[in-house]
Amino acid sequence: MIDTVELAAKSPDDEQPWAELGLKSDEYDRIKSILGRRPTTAELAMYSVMWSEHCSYKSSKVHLRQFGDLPHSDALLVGIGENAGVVDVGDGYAVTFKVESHNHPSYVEPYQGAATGVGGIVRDILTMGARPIAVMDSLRFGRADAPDTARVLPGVVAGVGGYGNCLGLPNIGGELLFDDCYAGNPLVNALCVGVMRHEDVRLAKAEGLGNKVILFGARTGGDGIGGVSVLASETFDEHGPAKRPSVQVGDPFTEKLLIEACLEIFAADLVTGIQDLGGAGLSCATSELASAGTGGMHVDLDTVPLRDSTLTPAEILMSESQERMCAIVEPAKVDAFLAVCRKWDVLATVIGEVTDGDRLTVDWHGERIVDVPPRTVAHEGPVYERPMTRPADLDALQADDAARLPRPSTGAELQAHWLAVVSSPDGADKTWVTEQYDRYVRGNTVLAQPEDAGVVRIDEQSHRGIALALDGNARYARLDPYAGAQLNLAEAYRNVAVSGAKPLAVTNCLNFGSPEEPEVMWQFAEAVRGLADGCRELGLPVTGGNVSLYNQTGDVPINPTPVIGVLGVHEDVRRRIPGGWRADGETVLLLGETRAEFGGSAWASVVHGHLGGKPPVVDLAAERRLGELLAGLPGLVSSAHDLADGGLAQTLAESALRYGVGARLHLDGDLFTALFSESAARAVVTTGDSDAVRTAAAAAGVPVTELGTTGGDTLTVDGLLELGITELRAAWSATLPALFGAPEIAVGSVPAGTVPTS
Amino acid sequence: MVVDVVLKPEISDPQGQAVLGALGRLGHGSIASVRQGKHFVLEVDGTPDEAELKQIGETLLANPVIEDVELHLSTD
Amino acid sequence: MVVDVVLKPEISDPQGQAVLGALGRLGHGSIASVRQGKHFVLEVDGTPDEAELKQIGETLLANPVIEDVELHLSTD
Amino acid sequence: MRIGVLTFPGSLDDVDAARAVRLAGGEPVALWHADHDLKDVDAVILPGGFSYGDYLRAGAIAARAPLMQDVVARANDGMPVLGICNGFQVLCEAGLLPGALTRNSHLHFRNRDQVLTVERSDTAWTGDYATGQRIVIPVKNGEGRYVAADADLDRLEGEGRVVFRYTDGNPNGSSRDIAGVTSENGRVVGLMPHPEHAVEDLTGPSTDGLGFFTSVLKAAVAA
Ligand SMILES: Nc1ncnc2c1ncn2[C@@H]1O[C@H](COP(=O)(O)OP(=O)(O)O)[C@@H](O)[C@H]1O
Ligand SMILES: [Mg+2]
Repeated sequence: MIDTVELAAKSPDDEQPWAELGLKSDEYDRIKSILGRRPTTAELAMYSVMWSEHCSYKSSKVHLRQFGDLPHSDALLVGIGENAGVVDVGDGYAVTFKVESHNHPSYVEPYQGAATGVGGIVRDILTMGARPIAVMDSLRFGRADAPDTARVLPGVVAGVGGYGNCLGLPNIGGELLFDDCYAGNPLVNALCVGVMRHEDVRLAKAEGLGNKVILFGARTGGDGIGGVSVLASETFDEHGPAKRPSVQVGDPFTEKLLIEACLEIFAADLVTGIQDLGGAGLSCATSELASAGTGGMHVDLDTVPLRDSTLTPAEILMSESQERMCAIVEPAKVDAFLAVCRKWDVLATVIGEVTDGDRLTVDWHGERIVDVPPRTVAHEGPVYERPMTRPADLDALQADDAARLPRPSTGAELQAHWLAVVSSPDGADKTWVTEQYDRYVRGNTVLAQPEDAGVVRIDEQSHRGIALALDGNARYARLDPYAGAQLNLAEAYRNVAVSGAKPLAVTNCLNFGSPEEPEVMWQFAEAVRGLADGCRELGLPVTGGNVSLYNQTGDVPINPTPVIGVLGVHEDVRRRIPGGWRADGETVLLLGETRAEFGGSAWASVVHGHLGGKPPVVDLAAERRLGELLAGLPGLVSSAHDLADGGLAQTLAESALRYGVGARLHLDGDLFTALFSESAARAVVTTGDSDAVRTAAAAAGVPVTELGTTGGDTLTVDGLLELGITELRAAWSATLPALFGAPEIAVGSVPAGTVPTS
Repeated sequence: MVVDVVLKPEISDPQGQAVLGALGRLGHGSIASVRQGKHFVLEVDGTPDEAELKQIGETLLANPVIEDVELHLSTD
Repeated sequence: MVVDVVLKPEISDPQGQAVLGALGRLGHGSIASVRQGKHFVLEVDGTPDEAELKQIGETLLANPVIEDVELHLSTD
Repeated sequence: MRIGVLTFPGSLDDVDAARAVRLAGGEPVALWHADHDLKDVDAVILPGGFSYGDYLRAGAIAARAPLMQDVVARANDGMPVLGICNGFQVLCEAGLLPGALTRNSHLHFRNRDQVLTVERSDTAWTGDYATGQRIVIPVKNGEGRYVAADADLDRLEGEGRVVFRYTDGNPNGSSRDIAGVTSENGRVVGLMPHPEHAVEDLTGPSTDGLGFFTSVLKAAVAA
């Protein structure tokens, strides 16, 4: 028996499972007062998914407003609120980019969770009217040698690769880091970037009385039902009730067809509004489209093509089946729209139309099962100002200064610590992961991993291009979330700048524990405040992002992990600066100032298993000076590599290993500080004209230290140590293959149905 | 022992869909549906321990979140 | 109809070997060999035409250069 | 010189193949799988990608596309055809080239810059190389392990139909390090690595791949 609007009005006292659906009693009461009656089952399903933390941002909204309040930026064409922000990158080109999490699904089913994470963010970018041109992935796992990491990591990597490769999107970079805090809660953050002409920007709104609502792409099935409210807002607790939420299965082939069909549809100007179906499926797409438009919307649910005929209307509304989109199309253009879909073998169905008035109505078997004001579903959900407290342990943590840890003193000890840092899972060669990703497809990848930033050409004639980096050091954020978020912003900014690009805009994915814990909420608020203040100081807009809360195992939250993405523009990608040393006899210069800063450092973590003290000082003015200097250096320097985790030791090793060119260096002052401090706003460059670089640096106000000269097959520090490149490479490149390289580890990591591998 | 691993019926099977589409284009219109899974043939030394084999099938060869397992023990 | 496709014995099967390796690591030493193949379940409308099904199995579902096919017709 | 680039649903490197043709001085012509129209091209490239998602077997469904019938017919008359990666898989599935491509021995997709040795410089696609020349071009595949029965491999080797071999490491476990093979008449060539990704210094590891596209311009004239 279907629960209709009529029935709901007549049976106000029927019991409803609002609590099981994740609603609080006051939220349920609010729904009743909005509707003036109890909701129908289908309405309850819609409200519960749309008011979940994942869809409504109810705990984070009050903080995220700070991003919207940043000063106006001329580069920003579309700001926060749409599926992804849009930035002007010059010559009439617009770029849209966004990073999003798929953490919990990836823990449950690593391959599909990661794959559908990529699929989801790609649809967000497509929805803006852009052709997706590249992806990146930022990954966190528990200890590298933990058994569950061996279960999760191979599947996640295969899933990121399986989906992105099959879509024909080059993977141009990302992060792979390990820490105990992610053992029961890995992080999978995926970024997609797309490009279009200014005039091609599309928005998600339903306008125009009588316009048709077309659902296209995959059929709707029973997968991922309740994924939003259940998967994304509950903790994995061994002692709680076993939740085996249904997982979504990705079909990258269908998504590839959807991309091509959409781009043809955009080019022929066949849509007035468009929205992808992600979390909360049709509930989200219809209510958001209707809410953003001027009129209402009516949907006839019987017309939705199903994969499983036994689905209830509420399930159809909640289903998160992948690879679906929803478009608003003028009646006269419907035939042309359907013809493009037929060409690409994409199923497309008219399921409703834009109505006058301001209601979203849904019928099923001729009866009305939904009749709601769409804004109350999509945009006027609950908003919480959650209580916050500074973590009780923070003072003690900050007082436990890493500077007091025993330091290496002899050359042999320094060398051992150097090798330990660069061969640690965080510092080691990531090739085992990144070679599972296609970085060449589309033929425009100028730089990809292991470079600091990915660089993609967007115009083959003018050579205009973009640079992107993703960074998210959670150790710093644990020690000080305000500074940590700024340090991550600074690192991503620096990574883009060392490639020779001009930083332009910011996206972010905020991965935190439960917002219902006041200490987590404080960390979250501090990180947002830090990021907003940092963006203000650097003059960059935040174009969008994603929040992932409830990342915890039992009641232990992950370290706060704000992953920050920075987009930059290259007027001519031929002038990009690569990261590795290629030629002998060039002068190695360190730009920036080194202080004794070890709090949250890779050295403290790897050598002592220690996390304490304060993170490095944030000096965004210095970052800006460094960035502006680097932007003027192409032509003068032949390589540039930033300093971050692992300090100079890590950067020197990576620069030398890239092409197997060593260097002879002499470091003044305290050698340990020189090698392992993680002071920000620094980079190493090599040049054949050090006078010119010094002059430019002096003009920019950036300190320069000469470190030595490239060449030879060792990294030699005068009078102290000598590391053979071969030995260094052996240590650096053995780590991940030893942990994950055996074929038997891959067993079971790729499920039965969906194995695009070629 | 033969172990067949198939996606649970509620999980979408893009491979099966693609095969079905190809069959349609090739004129095999009488095929109404296709599901694709994995097929394992295991040879066991000595007498197989049924419980062990079941555990292998259900935990290693399949992911119970999305897949079902069928075991066919044969003694020959 | 059920169609099982396995690699010909002379073609090496790294997937099966990886499963065998994983089983060994997990202490299932009694498993002597593993081969991994594909498993298709086809539903046919009306009365199946055996010759047609055989052709589908042998020419589309398997690549005769490297794979062997077993067809199991069931009418239920 | 008109060089067709065939797009199947799920083809990905078609834009790259077209660019490579253009950089070599040819005219790329887009071909659509569902048409029966080869548009008067002088040669055809089957590009890389995941036609039909590589579901079932890589290349299996695309090999049965309508336009492939025309490609097979023209190839049998001597039109040059190049299959790159997924295109190679399609050619094997279509019976234009011997052998088959299977899951990599390490079970992973692998993308790396690969050294190849050119074993034959007298095919339609390799005329601008020297026999024995080493080239570096990207390889990227999950099902690139070339296999055939031993007797068939012996016969292929005997007939000199191995065009490329992996050198300094075999990225996928291919039998006898075979990276690419040719038809009896040397007009149809298939290989797993991607020459179209090595045509510009800016975006590739080398420009060693350009030779494929310049070679065919001459070979097609000669035909
Ligand atoms: N999961 C990943 N996906 C793609 N690229 C990655 C991934 N992990 C690391 N990389 C790449 O490896 C390189 C080194 O990583 P990392 O040392 O973390 O860089 P950085 O210190 O600049 O943040 C970078 O180019 C990065 O983009
Ligand atoms: Mg960096």
